[in-house]
Amino acid sequence: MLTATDIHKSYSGHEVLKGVSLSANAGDVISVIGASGSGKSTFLRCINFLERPSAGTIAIDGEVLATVRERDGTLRPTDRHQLRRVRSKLAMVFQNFCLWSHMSVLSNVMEAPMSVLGLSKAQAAERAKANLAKVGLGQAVFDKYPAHLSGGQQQRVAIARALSMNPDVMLFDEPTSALDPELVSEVLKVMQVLAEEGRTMVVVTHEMGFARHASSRVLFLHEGRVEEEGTPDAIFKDAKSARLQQFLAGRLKH
Amino acid sequence: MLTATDIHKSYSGHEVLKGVSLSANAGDVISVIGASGSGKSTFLRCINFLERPSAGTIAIDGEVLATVRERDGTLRPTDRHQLRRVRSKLAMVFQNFCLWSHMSVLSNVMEAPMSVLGLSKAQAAERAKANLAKVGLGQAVFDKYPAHLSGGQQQRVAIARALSMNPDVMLFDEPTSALDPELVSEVLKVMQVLAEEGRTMVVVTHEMGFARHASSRVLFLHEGRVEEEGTPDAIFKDAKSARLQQFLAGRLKH
Amino acid sequence: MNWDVIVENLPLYLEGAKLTLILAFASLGISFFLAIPLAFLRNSENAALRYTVMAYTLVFRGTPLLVQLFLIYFGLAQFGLVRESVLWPWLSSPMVCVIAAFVLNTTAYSTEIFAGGLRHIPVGEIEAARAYGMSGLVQARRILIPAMLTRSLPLYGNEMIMMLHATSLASTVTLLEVTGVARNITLNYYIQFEPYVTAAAIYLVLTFALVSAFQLVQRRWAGYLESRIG
Amino acid sequence: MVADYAAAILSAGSTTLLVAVLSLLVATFLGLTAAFAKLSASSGLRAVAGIYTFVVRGIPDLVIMLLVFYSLPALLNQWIEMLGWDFRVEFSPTVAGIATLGVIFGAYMTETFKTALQNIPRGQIEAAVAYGLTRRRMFTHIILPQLVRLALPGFTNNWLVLAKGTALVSLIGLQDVMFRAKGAAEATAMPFTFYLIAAGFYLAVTLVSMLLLFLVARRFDVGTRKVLS
Amino acid sequence: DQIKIATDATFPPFESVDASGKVVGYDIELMEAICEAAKLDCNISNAAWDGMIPGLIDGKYDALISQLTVTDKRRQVIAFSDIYSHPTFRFVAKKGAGLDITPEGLAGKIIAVQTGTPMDAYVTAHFPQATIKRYDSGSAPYLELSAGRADLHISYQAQIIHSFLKSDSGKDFELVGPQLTGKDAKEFGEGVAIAINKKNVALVEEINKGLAAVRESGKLDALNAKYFGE
Ligand SMILES: Nc1ncnc2c1ncn2[C@@H]1O[C@H](COP(=O)(O)OP(=O)(O)OP(=O)(O)O)[C@@H](O)[C@H]1O
Ligand SMILES: Nc1ncnc2c1ncn2[C@@H]1O[C@H](COP(=O)(O)OP(=O)(O)OP(=O)(O)O)[C@@H](O)[C@H]1O
Ligand SMILES: [Mg+2]
Ligand SMILES: [Mg+2]
Repeated sequence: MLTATDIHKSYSGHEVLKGVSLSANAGDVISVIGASGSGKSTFLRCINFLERPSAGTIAIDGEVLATVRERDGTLRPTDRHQLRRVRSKLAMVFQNFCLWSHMSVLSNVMEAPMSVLGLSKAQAAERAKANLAKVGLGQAVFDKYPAHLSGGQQQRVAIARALSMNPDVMLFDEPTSALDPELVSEVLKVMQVLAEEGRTMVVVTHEMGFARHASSRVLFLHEGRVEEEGTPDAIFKDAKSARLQQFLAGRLKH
Repeated sequence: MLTATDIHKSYSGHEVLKGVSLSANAGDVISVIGASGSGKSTFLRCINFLERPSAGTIAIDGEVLATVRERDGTLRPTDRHQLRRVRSKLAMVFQNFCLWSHMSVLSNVMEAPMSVLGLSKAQAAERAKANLAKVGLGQAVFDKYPAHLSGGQQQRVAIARALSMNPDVMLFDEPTSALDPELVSEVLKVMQVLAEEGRTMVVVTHEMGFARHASSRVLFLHEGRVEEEGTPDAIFKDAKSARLQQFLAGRLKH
Repeated sequence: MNWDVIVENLPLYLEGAKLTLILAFASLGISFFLAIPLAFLRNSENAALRYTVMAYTLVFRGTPLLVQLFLIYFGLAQFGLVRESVLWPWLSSPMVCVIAAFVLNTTAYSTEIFAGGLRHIPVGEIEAARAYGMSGLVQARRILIPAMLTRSLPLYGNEMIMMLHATSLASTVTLLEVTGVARNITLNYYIQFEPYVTAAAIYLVLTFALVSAFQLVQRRWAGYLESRIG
Repeated sequence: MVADYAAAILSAGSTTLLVAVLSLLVATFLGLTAAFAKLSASSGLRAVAGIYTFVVRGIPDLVIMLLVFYSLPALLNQWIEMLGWDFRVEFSPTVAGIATLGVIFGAYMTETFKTALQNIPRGQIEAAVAYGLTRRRMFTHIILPQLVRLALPGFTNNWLVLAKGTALVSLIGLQDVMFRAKGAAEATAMPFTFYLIAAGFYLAVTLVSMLLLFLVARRFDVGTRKVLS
Repeated sequence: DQIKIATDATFPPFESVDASGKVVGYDIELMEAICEAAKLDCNISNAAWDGMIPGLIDGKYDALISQLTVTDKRRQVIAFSDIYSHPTFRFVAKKGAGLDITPEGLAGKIIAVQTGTPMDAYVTAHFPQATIKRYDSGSAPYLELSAGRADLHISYQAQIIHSFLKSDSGKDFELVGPQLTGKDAKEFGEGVAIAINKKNVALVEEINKGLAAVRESGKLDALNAKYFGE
């Protein structure tokens, strides 16, 4: 469904990703873990071209995104329409929610389906309400503005916004790390439900509980490389590399 | 050395402190613990009249602070000079450090001894350097501005600033709660050293480890009252009130 | 092109530039010391004081400087009482009137800028000063005023540039600063391009010098506000 | 007679307001253009916009006005004559006034809009990119509404300064409030009276604008939260 | 084509702005009569004094009527119509000031004049020891005179009498010194005429024709009587 092959990325000479690959089939939930600065976010952002990688290919449903190398060494997508189509199939959920602050909750969820997928207002509203219900938000919040919601509610709206694109793959970048500890669980619960529903998801996370219990595969990134990859059991019970063992030991102490 | 007797405080009709007393002898380290909103900060701020209590007396070294009741029901100190003298004996360390951001580290520590105690520039500098050394900060930070230091360094500067007043009693209001977990320990270490040196300290804290191991007495506040008071052992191993047991149970789970 | 005329009159421009600088710095210098106490009154707990200062800044920020200048220079002379008063020897001088108008105007702006800076000082820093037993005067002198001024620097820098430019209005009441010199040349030589372009160039140079000096000050005194960690 | 002159002064208020409003439109347009230029990836555009704001903000308003009204046409006409063409450029005081105030305040607006653009949370724009919104849709639906809210305080301030700045147009002979006040002051030898009337007019414009813009700001503040102290 | 004619309407009774903002006065009526006689479509507008002659040179205006005296310096850059009047110039000062109108007598005295006028040129040349204050408008010197900021003002005798001495604010003032004309000092020029762009020879002729017609028809005498007759 989604394959990213040998992604490289440099920031002004410094190589942050040194060839990271990932392939997700329908229904896969892939957790990406790793120390801060290991390149997790950069990798995720390269997948939908929020950052331009310096090498590698992205394919979705077998369609390879056409790119050309720019003079500054980055890959530029050549076909705007293809890029938009691909992006609309990859719905991203951000760490800081990034809801549009001047729009009500309902408008936030309706905006992209209307303007990108071309849904009518009524269709978009129907879909938005269904998805808000799925993340546990009712009528009461429809007309509120993001700033008037708790962090957990905001992140659930952001998930509903992503769901409303009917995406092939959902990308999560540390969706709970900007939340107060009490609010983390409400978002994790929603994600767990999505995982059980068979959604294809790529999740960058620091929540080892989620990685362990909800994902089908785990990628451990270290200094821009996939250091280890496997089932949750293989990763958490049977870590091979010294780095992963060290990382897990540090993590679990917390 | 310091006695606060039957301190009351209301905010627009709502009584936040309902008669809290505390007496600290030379060398005492008193930890004040309690749930959020129980009135710990308010009590500490009443001690040096950053808030005006509605009733009660503060005495330091046997000298009672003269006050008069205002029309709005608060106590106003009648003698400015006495108030200033008392405050200079009670050095406060704030949760958010509250260093003067337009002054270098050295100036921050030298300022009050010069302008309040009347030390010469040379004397103040000497004292400042000694106290900065005591909290583990060397020459390298002297000319930096607070904004260019880590939180732990800032709090240590704030402690040095308090120490430089040669105060009779040091007041701490959750000195570590604005710090990242990694930085907490460096500040706690400094406080532990001060406690062992025999400084008189009143410490509002959420760090049960500190309360347990470094203090000579613990006060448990609950809804504006001293619910329980005693040695660390009596409080932590042998809690009497149900409230305290509940508080400790909740706390320790964390 | 008639650049000979300009070259011939360069000494006049120099005199003009001198007057421009005198007017700007005299006005800014006086207003600086008025605006500091006014900024405190602007934030005073006493509502009467607060509103009085607010009314003053509103009126002087709400009307054009040119009107203020004409009111003081031409307007006051309408009243016999003023003309016979002891102040008249002063008020009859265009220099005094111009500086008075400029000071009243820029003080209003500076007061608001400083008052804003004062409000932006973190409460904790003020509480810390109180908690260490500093007297009100010491707090003001050592903590509040330095923090207020450094926080106001960027806006105050703009105000200084605006004031430098506002001096061009002095030409309307016979003072021959840079713009006045340029106007006089147009009147005597019937050319319009060269004199004003020369004036513009002089202002650009003066502004550039002021901005550069200001950046130095900013770096030296307000560096602490930049690049905060976190 | 005082009443006649007072009426004449106030009736010129429409001229003053017209000049002010039209200049505001010019300034807004220039400001937006230059703000985007300053934030663009092209170093050429950035340089042009940078020179524009630097030069305009480095020269007094009055001098710019005299340059535009007197020097610029003089220069252009010399060139035109040299080329042997048979027409001439000239600005009426109204056009020169509007153009100058527009150009001057366009530079101030540039800074206002630039800061506002920079203050739109990057993540919200990234979210729009990530969901595949077209550039135009992103501009009209995500950037513009936030820009309006963020730029409003600075915009308000610029407008207040601009409204007063129109007084300078009297110095190149446009019959605005200030010009009439000057005429009345000199004709009747009662300068205080008539300049005070002019001052009252400008103060009223300021107060009414402040009130209106306060109402507008409240309208656009939906969805923001006051920071609790 | 419409003929664009400019005037500096700060010089009553020759040209000024009435309460409704219209330009009125002797010169305006004269110009209208000339245009009518010469069948010219004229548009008379108010312009700032400092931009008028350069504006004419540049072609912004086709002609100027503003009590402009014909001088050699002006003839170098602009053309003039036939002269239509020979003004008398006088000083005006406070009643009983006892001023001695000689270069030594006026040493240190303040003389107010409109910039760039023949009067300006005259006092500049003949009273080097006096302080000369220059204004952009013809009316401002009177404000200064009644305010006491200036000791003397020099202008057209008719203007002084009709716009100042007859008014309320002029009642404490009187004409002083000798009556001066172009014969007394070359700075005063040959007389007053309409200024026209040098290149526009045709317009000079048309205006001269119109002026002659107005003179012959007795309209000029009627105007003189209306404005200056006793
Ligand atoms: N825009 C940028 N310019 C330069 N370097 C960058 C940029 N963005 C990221 N980096 C660098 O790339 C490396 C990887 O960053 P990335 O954000 O992908 O890490 P991460 O694994 O997501 O870490 P975290 O868990 O802290 O979010 C870091 O060293 C970071 O400093
Ligand atoms: N300025 C104030 N105005 C009104 N109420 C206040 C004010 N300051 C504190 N309170 C109230 O007083 C009560 C006690 O507050 P206080 O800050 O002393 O609690 P605390 O024990 O320090 O809590 P925490 O652990 O969260 O710091 C709270 O209910 C608080 O809402
Ligand atoms: Mg990251
Ligand atoms: Mg507290």
